[in-house]
Amino acid sequence: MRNVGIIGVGYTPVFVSKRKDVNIAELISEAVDAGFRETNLKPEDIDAFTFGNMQTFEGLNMPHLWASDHIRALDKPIIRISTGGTTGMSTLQAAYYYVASGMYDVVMAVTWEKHSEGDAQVGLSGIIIPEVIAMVQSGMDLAGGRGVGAMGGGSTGTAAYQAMSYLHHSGADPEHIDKMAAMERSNAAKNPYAHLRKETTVEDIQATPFIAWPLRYGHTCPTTDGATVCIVASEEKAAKLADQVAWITGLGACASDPCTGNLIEGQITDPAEQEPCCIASAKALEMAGIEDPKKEIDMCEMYDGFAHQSLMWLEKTGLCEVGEAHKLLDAGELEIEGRIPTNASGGVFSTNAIGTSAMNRPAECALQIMDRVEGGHKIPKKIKNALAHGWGGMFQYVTVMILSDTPRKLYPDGR
Amino acid sequence: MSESVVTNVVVPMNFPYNYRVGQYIETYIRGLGEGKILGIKCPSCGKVMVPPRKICGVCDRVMEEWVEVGPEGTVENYTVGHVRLNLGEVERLDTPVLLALIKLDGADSLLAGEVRGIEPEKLGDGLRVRAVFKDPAGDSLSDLEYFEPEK
Amino acid sequence: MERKIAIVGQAQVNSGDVGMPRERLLFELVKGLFDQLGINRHDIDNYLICSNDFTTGRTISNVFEDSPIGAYLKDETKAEVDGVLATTYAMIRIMSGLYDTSLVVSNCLGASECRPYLVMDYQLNPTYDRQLGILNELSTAALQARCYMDTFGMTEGQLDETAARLLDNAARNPDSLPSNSAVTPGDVAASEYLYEPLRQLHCYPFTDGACALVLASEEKAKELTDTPVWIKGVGDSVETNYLGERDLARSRSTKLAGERAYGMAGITDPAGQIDVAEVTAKFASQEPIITEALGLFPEGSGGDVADKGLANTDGDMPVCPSGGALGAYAFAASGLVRLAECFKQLTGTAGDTQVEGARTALAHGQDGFCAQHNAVMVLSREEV
Amino acid sequence: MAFEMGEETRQVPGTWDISTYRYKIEGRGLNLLTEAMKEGKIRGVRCHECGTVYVPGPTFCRKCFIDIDEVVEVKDTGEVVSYAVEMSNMRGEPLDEKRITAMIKLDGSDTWIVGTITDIDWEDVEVGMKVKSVWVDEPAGKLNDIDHFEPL
Repeated sequence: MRNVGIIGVGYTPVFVSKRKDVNIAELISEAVDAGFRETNLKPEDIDAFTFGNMQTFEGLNMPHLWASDHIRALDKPIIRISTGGTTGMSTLQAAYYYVASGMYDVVMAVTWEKHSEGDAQVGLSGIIIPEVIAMVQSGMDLAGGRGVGAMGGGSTGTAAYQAMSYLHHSGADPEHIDKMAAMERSNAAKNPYAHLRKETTVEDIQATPFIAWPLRYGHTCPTTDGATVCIVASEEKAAKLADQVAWITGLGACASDPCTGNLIEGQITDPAEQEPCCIASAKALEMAGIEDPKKEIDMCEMYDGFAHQSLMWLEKTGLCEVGEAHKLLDAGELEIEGRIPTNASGGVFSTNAIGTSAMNRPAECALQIMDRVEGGHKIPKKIKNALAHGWGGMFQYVTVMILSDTPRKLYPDGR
Repeated sequence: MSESVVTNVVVPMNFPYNYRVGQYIETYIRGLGEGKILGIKCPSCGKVMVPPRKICGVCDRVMEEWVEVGPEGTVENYTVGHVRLNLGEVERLDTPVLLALIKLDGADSLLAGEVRGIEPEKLGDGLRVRAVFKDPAGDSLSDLEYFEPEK
Repeated sequence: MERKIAIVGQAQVNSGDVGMPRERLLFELVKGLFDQLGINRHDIDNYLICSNDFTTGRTISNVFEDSPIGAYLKDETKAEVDGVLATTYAMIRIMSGLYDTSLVVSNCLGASECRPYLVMDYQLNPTYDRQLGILNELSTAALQARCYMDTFGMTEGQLDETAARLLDNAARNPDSLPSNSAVTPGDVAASEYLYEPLRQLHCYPFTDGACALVLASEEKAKELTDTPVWIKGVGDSVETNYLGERDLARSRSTKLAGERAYGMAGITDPAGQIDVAEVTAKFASQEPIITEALGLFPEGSGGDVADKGLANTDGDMPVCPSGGALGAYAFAASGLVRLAECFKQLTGTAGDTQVEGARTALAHGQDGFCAQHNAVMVLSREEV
Repeated sequence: MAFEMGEETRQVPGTWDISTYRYKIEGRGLNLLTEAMKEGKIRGVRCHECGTVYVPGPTFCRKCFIDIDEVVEVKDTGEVVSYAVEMSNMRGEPLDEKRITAMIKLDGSDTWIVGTITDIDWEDVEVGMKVKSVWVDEPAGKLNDIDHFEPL
């Protein structure tokens, strides 16, 4: 096995709700161009591509085939990865394996979403519509939502259940969700690549109506048009191609059963339990040789479609004890200047082009490690180790990546 | 062995999308409205491509030079369709439809188009055809309605 | 390759209507494979699903596929590509040294649940080709067939012979769709034209299919089976999406994919060194284009190969003794089936479709219109 | 930022027509449940190896990866695993009446179902609270034969 590092990140010039000027392939090409600019590489330097998005959000099957010219993948190997919300990091993990295996030396991971061409709510409901219809055939009462026949959760679905369960088990208050939301939106205001860029107060968040207690409108993420690429390279190549490399020192992925409640087959998983997160994180941390994540991880980027989630992920990834995340928030430790800056970028909560969402997490960590952050969300302290997290599916997939400023020490057996 | 019970479900829905065509197809469609077929020329290999797009993937160059091509061209490949696909289902046609890949004069790529006004057995490689535009123009891709044999 | 990787087991189902929900189909398939290898789900440390949201008809199609394949609380990911390429990715994950075993699973209910031609329509460039509605799965294949036949002088009769050979092979393969064993070139010629020169029997049949493979590192492979099939070389390549800029009579991306795989496997004389090839030709007309790009036959020899029976199971260069995609074709699963068929050939378990003495095999898979993206894997019984 | 978006370009339509699919859904667990509900009972399936009780019952155990078919009855009382209070509809308009829905783990089962809770002020609902099912007068084998849940 070989060490692998991120040597460059490319974003579309902006992440906004509607890019009316370009089509999908053109949008993706902007991030690819930025990746080439950042690394001074040319297409011939790239050995292979990995590519990911949520295809039903744009109604496009295998869009890498349409985009192959625009991303400069002609005559190259390319693989399409798609795992729901975790797609971005799964795509980057594929690039990691391609290089770690010794198969290729330099790989570009390409992710994107152009939400404005479809309807994310519709796309997401496309996961379980057949099951819902089967439930209706068995007497589920969609309109009235009575008894066991209730879909439940309101329009934020299972997220509201997750938030409530999290609050109960952690001892946090609903106001902590408001506070987290305000902090992340304010972080985003400093990040030129964030979508919702507005200095936001707790009062601003609290002025938004509840959708389903305990979640408000101000707790939900936007839908965004944008694309991101990450270029990874083997240790030998990376040293020549970048001054500072963001080394991928640990990674993990884990799946659980889908949180669909009473649909078709009973579900074991409580949406706030997130055992996959604990498993994936423990694996990644162990691989990275990190013994005390509370001390050794200097920053994190969590996948937070809803504002309560970063607090929950901090506990599930082992960056703090259960019940401690909201105390860290109160103490200011999660802020950009704090001990464990959490979503300095503003998170998925402020920028959500879904295919990129789980890749922007490690990308943001990499930019901080490489000292290439544009904007005021630059973390003032030296980042040695960072944790990036991705989440998706029906609340069931988690990916975790550890990025470091020095390469990983291989195990004695060479792994 | 556990027995499965199959519940058959049909979901009477379709999900709508709206695709932005981008500047290249936008310009192409506007050209069709004026009875012009516009190709795009790669600054590196010099090839003129129709339909146009932003990037020549072979040369890694952004293409910006517009070139009017056609409206005459030569059939380079063709097929006679005895069916059509309607939402993926095969429907037989009473009258065959003639499709061709056409090299428009001045272009280096082939453009797919329907050919009308000729017997199926006379359609063949090398046939000279000419684009027929919709009149009045409808401001869409189908303004280039079909091709017919050159008179 | 730094680490030797082998395929240690396969299971597949191909049916005109499998008659059970996808979840149950996957469970029975994978459970059966585990039982055959004497392992349980905890022996697999890396799960790879190869399926497609548009064949499954739902967003994030793997959401309901994890538990049925045993991936509950396991490392699972999804590649939405052809099965040969997905298997390549599974192999790469083991090569990284982080895993020892990998399960690759694919399914597509193309006969009973989705409409394969419509699924292909969703692949069209939505800003142009999909708006015009001229190009589709059948018309593009017909243009490709015409281009090859015109360029190299292959006749429709020779195309019928190619299809008949494949359908005849399929009839001997119990893992293929039940088909008419007495298919003759005349029967093919009597089937209706769709888009000329393609007739109904030149085209892949709609199939409910699923396939699973277990891959393992060298040490694990030897624990799990006495007959591991070693992966010697892999390669894939994509070409332009713009059909009007491609030479449809030849497959540039297959050629490049083959060269990569041959380079890794040390193959210098494909036709001489490969004993059997399982290629994904969705239409009979694609077989010569793909096999020629792979160097198994000289360029333009499709007519000759058909006339002389060179690709027959007992011919010089057996191609698709299983019947190939004309015997059963379930999108992504089909690439895995090609690998599974190679596995059967190399382990001497191919029954009536067995190529005598096969030691080295080639599997090929494709995605896109006119095979825009191709993947190749070279397999061998020889460890070194 | 320096970046200026280019000129707006036109939109063209597309569709993903899911009415073209003939979905096959596993109906065993639901049928078992709705048949039981005709008798005012709730039944699921138990894994004979790990003992996990699923309601509705699948055909295999996802933990043990084996076929399971041992039908078991569970109680119609349970515990609130989590809950939410719906306050606005899909369009963001406030609801006239707030609705409490909850994930409920029925006593004797290891999985949760979704149901509505009434007869309690929404601010008094708690995770871990005990609830009981309230059935319709004449159960007909439909999922809404249980009309709602009430605090026990």
